Amino acid sequence: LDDVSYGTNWLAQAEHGGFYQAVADGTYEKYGLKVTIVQGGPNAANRALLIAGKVDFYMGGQLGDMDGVKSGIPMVGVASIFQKDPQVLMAHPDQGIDSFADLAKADTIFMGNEGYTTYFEWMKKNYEGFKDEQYKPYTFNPAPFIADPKSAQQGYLTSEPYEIEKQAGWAPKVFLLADNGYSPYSTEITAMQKTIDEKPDVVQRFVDASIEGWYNYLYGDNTKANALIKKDNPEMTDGQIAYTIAKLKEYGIVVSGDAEDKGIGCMTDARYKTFFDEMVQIGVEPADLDYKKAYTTQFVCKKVGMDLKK
Amino acid sequence: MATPSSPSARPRRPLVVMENVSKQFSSGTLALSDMSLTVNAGEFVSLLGPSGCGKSTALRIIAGLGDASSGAIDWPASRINARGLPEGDISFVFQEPTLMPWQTVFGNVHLPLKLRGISKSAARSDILATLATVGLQDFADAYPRELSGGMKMRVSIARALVTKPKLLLMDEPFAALDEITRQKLNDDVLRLWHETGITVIFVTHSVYESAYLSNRIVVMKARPGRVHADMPLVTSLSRDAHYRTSEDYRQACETVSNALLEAIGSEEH
Amino acid sequence: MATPSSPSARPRRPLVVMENVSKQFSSGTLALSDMSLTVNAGEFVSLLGPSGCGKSTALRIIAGLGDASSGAIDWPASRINARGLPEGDISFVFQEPTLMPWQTVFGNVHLPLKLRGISKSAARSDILATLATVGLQDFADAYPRELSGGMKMRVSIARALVTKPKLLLMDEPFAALDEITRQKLNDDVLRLWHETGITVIFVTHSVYESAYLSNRIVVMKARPGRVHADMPLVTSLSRDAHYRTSEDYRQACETVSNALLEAIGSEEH
Amino acid sequence: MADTSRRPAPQMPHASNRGQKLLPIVIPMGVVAALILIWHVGVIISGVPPYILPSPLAVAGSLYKDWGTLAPALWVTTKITMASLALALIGGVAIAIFLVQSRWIEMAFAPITVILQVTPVVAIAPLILIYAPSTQVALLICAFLVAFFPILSNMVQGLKSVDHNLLNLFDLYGASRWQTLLYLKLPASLPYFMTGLRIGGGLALIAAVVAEFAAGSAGAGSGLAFRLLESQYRLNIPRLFAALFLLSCLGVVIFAITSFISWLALHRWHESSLKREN
Amino acid sequence: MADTSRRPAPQMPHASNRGQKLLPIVIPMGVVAALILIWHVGVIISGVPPYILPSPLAVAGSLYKDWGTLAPALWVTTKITMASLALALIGGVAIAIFLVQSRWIEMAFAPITVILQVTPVVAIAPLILIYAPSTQVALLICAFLVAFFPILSNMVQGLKSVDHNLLNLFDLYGASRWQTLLYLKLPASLPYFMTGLRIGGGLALIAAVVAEFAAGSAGAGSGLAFRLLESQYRLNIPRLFAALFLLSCLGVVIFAITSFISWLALHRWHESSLKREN
Ligand SMILES: Nc1ncnc2c1ncn2[C@@H]1O[C@H](COP(=O)(O)OP(=O)(O)OP(=O)(O)O)[C@@H](O)[C@H]1O
Ligand SMILES: Nc1ncnc2c1ncn2[C@@H]1O[C@H](COP(=O)(O)OP(=O)(O)OP(=O)(O)O)[C@@H](O)[C@H]1O
Ligand SMILES: [Mg+2]
Ligand SMILES: [Mg+2]
Repeated sequence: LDDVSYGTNWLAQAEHGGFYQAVADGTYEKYGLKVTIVQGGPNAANRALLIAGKVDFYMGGQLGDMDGVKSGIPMVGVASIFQKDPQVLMAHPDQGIDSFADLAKADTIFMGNEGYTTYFEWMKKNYEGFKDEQYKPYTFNPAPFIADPKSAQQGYLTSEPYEIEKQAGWAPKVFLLADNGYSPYSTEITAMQKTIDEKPDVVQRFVDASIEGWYNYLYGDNTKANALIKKDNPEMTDGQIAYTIAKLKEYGIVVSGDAEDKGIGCMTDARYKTFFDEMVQIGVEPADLDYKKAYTTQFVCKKVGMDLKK
Repeated sequence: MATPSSPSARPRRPLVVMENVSKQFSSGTLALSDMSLTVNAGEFVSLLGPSGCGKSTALRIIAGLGDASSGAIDWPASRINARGLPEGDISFVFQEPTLMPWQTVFGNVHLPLKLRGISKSAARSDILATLATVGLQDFADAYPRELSGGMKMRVSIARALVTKPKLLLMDEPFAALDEITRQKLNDDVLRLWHETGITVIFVTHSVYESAYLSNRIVVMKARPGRVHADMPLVTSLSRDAHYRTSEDYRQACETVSNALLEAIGSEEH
Repeated sequence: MATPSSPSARPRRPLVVMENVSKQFSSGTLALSDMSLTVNAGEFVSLLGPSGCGKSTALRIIAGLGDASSGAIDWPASRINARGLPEGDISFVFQEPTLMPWQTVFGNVHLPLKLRGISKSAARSDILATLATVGLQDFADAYPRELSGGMKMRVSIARALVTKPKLLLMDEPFAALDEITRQKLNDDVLRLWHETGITVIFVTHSVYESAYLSNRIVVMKARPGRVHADMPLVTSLSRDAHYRTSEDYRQACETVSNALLEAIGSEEH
Repeated sequence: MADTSRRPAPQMPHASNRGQKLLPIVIPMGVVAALILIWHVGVIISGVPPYILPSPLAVAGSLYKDWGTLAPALWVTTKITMASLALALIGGVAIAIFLVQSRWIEMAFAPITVILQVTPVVAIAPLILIYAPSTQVALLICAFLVAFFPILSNMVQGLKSVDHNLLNLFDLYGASRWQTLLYLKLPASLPYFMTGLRIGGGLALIAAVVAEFAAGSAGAGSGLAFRLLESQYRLNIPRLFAALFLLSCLGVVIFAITSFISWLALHRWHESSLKREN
Repeated sequence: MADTSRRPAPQMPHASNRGQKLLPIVIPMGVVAALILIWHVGVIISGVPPYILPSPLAVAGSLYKDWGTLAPALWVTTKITMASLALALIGGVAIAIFLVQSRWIEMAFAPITVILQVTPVVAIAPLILIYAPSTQVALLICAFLVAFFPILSNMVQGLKSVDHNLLNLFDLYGASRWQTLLYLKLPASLPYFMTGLRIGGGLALIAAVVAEFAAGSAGAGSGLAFRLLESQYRLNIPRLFAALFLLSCLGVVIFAITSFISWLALHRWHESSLKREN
């Protein structure tokens, strides 16, 4: 067995379900891999660990990989489990904010740093009325948003809306950025170029096994994976897991677009370029960036595991 | 108990009365035990006694610094303020110089005046004059750390004198001074006492000094501290260089010495 | 310059030589100017002079504390160590008690022994004996803050004596003590000197004390400090109570007093 | 107009000593209890929703209910705090001793300690994580960086504030550098050190929290900081406040202990802990 | 075996005074320069990739290239630091004075200050954000919470360490509470205050950074902390180090200024800043 470690971007949760599934049901072992999942978390530095070679794969995103190329870091996305980034913006239901564009009417938008420097730039370029004054930092505590009806807040499709509804008793309006034009690849498997060059078969096996894991997780028996998730993250509840899986399916986060016919994880040059061009347009990435170094399609779109989808 | 001469004829009113004052420190040391002492207005009382007998403690209690464990301090003829001290001016020369290290000599002497709201410039001439009395006119701008031991003590004396107090408490003020300076300051204090009629309580180890300066000498006994002998000292001679060679003076010295020897002897054996 | 008697007949070898030592503090004060002084082994030298004339400064420079601005200190007969001090024991009684407030009296006296690696228990009897000499046997466990001014000074004296030093520097050690204790300690130091042949440099303001104790008296002049008179004091009498009433003593006192008056007079006018 | 008056001695100064001994515990508890009451009443009157500011009752409930997760987290945080305090003490004192060896050394190295101090831990945590052999070590390094400076600063000031006369005394008796340090400089700087300790104790706790934020591991072995962030993320505000409450308690306990140590070390001799008797 | 020796006086102690004056600036600069050189050589020899540890040259390049964004951020951070230091000074000293008024007050309120101190700012920042009238105010509150405690602690210890003899003197002369505070307690506690100031200076900078993390402003008005996180997120490691470098510089400058103030206030009289002359 080859030892492989995979650093995620958050605590164990259903959004990582496929990977846990592959660990739990022996798919990785079947592919000759012994996989350790390194949980992320608030402020966790798993990306730095990837760069330093302390983990083999990391749950990256398209923008991050392109930033890597810009900084001369040979990070390469080899698969994108999520076709749509689950990033959302939420608003209070009774404030007359009915479309994404209406968010410009909010007095305040609570966003993390990343959001502010990326999709908020994009929003300012592509929609009318967004301005810097709206930004306030989001520290992963939704209370200020709940307290201020004239505010909006970033969130993760599968998390914040659920918590807010549970706690505050009302369901926020949810706008998926991906459905409104901002759609980077997300929940990628990112590796260093060195790994790809030296152990392409390990990469291929990890990608394939993970994809299988995801099909099994979404469409098969995922109890063992959920048990593993709850073991890694004792706070996780069944309700939350069920909600997440439902939302993943409802919004086609994992299976939509290219993934429908080429399999989970699929990335295409055309779509990659589309997003890159958007970023160039809003000034986040330089036009002369050799963005093709940030990903490779050699490991995906091979219809692996599609037969598992029932 | 020997008295060198009969008590002074003119009646004096008591200024401060210590009544059966005892002082036990929290460490357990009984510094004073049932000490009673009445000091009359206008007296110059010297307090003598073996080292550690409680002289400083007694002085501090009179000044209202540190409460007595039992007994009381009375100021029969004075209106007393919230702190239990008489209105009007008390000055204290502590046994240690007790200067503020962050102030110059001038600033240190200015302190009691500053506390009364007198500005530096208004007090300037007074302060400089007092500094001249103690021979420190050239050191007004020096900091305490730049002074010798005797000079520090002289700053402390200047600080006590600058307010022209009505009651002057001095705890071995001249011990660190050379004899010439000491005699000069002896005479200065004596002149002040004569001219202004202030009351002085003066702790010293020098029998000669006490006999030269005071009109009453109190000798204390140690552990626990209490009054051993209380001797008025009356002489018709004026206190000057001649007095030091007079028979009155010699006799006074002898009496005090004997009382002191008694106080210590009765203690040690 | 008067000498009360001819210099001692038996030749002495110089222990320490101050050669044209000047000391200017960074504040600008010239404390010593071209001071030269040779102290022979086995001498008991008293240093007198007006307050602030540089006695303490001179003592400190001899002890290697604070460098001279110019001039040099020689130890002609001693092997000196890295710090420029002779091997063997020097003790210093500073003008201020200089006790460690966090140590008891016992701990403070123990210090110089501790620095030589002698443990508390090994030093115990020596320390208690020395404390008894200064009359503090009952206060071994007290902290400095619980002592009177004189008691603190006595602790400092005990600390200096406990090492049985070969050279003893004392800066007004007895100024804060009552006369009886002072005389007792005078005699103790004198006995020590006689019995062990140590060298003593002794700063005092008391002409009587200097005349009683020393076999050489140096009178300093002030601002800048330098030697004004250097007087050997030879007498055939042994130093005891009788000596104090002797003509030799009276004469010595007078000579010293005159020298002192001269030193101060020439200064002030 | 003479007005006879006397200042009587206070009666029985040592009476009711037993009761007095407990006051330093009873009074702060009372004040804290009062604060909690105000909080409670405030929440009820203002009607602020529990997900913004829960009532003390809700917090107590969460404390009880989640004790199973909070207690181990508290224990983890306590351990990190103690370890980082110990590190900060050793490091702070050692560096301080090194710095005061000479003016040159101080000039040369003081800026480096400042740089260590002001560099935001969150920013260099990834670097530390990469090079530290284990997360635990990385955590301790982070915590140390946060907590050592106050101890260092106080210690430097304390070591430099030694009475020059006593230094002379030690010089005179030929004390070695080491003896002067051990018998003079260290005891003399105790009042400063104790202040540093009191600051350092609180800061070590913060350091443990910050370190966990910055370099913390998740899951079973995580401390209060992580529980806190997690509760916040899950909008479990009562539990967030329960975690905050535990942190505060830990802080107060550390403060009480350090204050007590300080009292023990100083009450026999230093002005700051002495009753004025004369 | 006598061995004649002499201890000559040092020659010309006041010579080359001009050169000496500059040493406190030259030496630390030299040391920092040496460190940078070691860093540079280390990077080259070890071949560590620039995205883990950039060479000083790359950082300098970024500093030059991104000066346009970094300079305003530096200015913002400087302003917040100064404001929070000022707040911490005023607050710390005022609370310290309040606390030492009586043993009761100290017992009752010291725990509250500790609670304020140990409560992690990141955790209560949202609450502060909700109730503070503006982000700017929230920021200052956060920064204050981080920075005030060392100043408070040092000040309390300083105020309590006043020589009892001097207190007696002031009592004797009938000084009012206010006078005793102004003329005795405050000057006497300067050495402690100055230590607090030096710690507080560094901590105010950290506080500004933490506050910006927790409650910060964005965009044009954002400080170094934001730029730092942004660089980290965007993997622009040289710029991250450039921001760190600016933070360090700011910290060292603050330290130098506070040290100089401390020297100004103490060099005439306090042991810690005095040359030993006797
Ligand atoms: N703060 C204190 N705590 C405990 N004991 C003390 C304190 N201050 C003084 N004492 C004790 O009280 C006694 C009297 O002390 P005091 O200072 O009054 O003596 P004194 O007569 O002034 O002596 P001296 O002539 O040496 O100055 C001494 O035995 C001393 O040990
Ligand atoms: N640290 C210092 N800085 C500046 N000047 C000083 C310092 N120490 C002493 N002096 C000055 O040096 C002179 C001599 O001081 P020194 O202490 O030697 O006098 P002294 O003869 O011992 O006096 P005393 O009998 O009063 O103790 C004094 O004028 C004093 O002001
Ligand atoms: Mg006394
Ligand atoms: Mg002197």
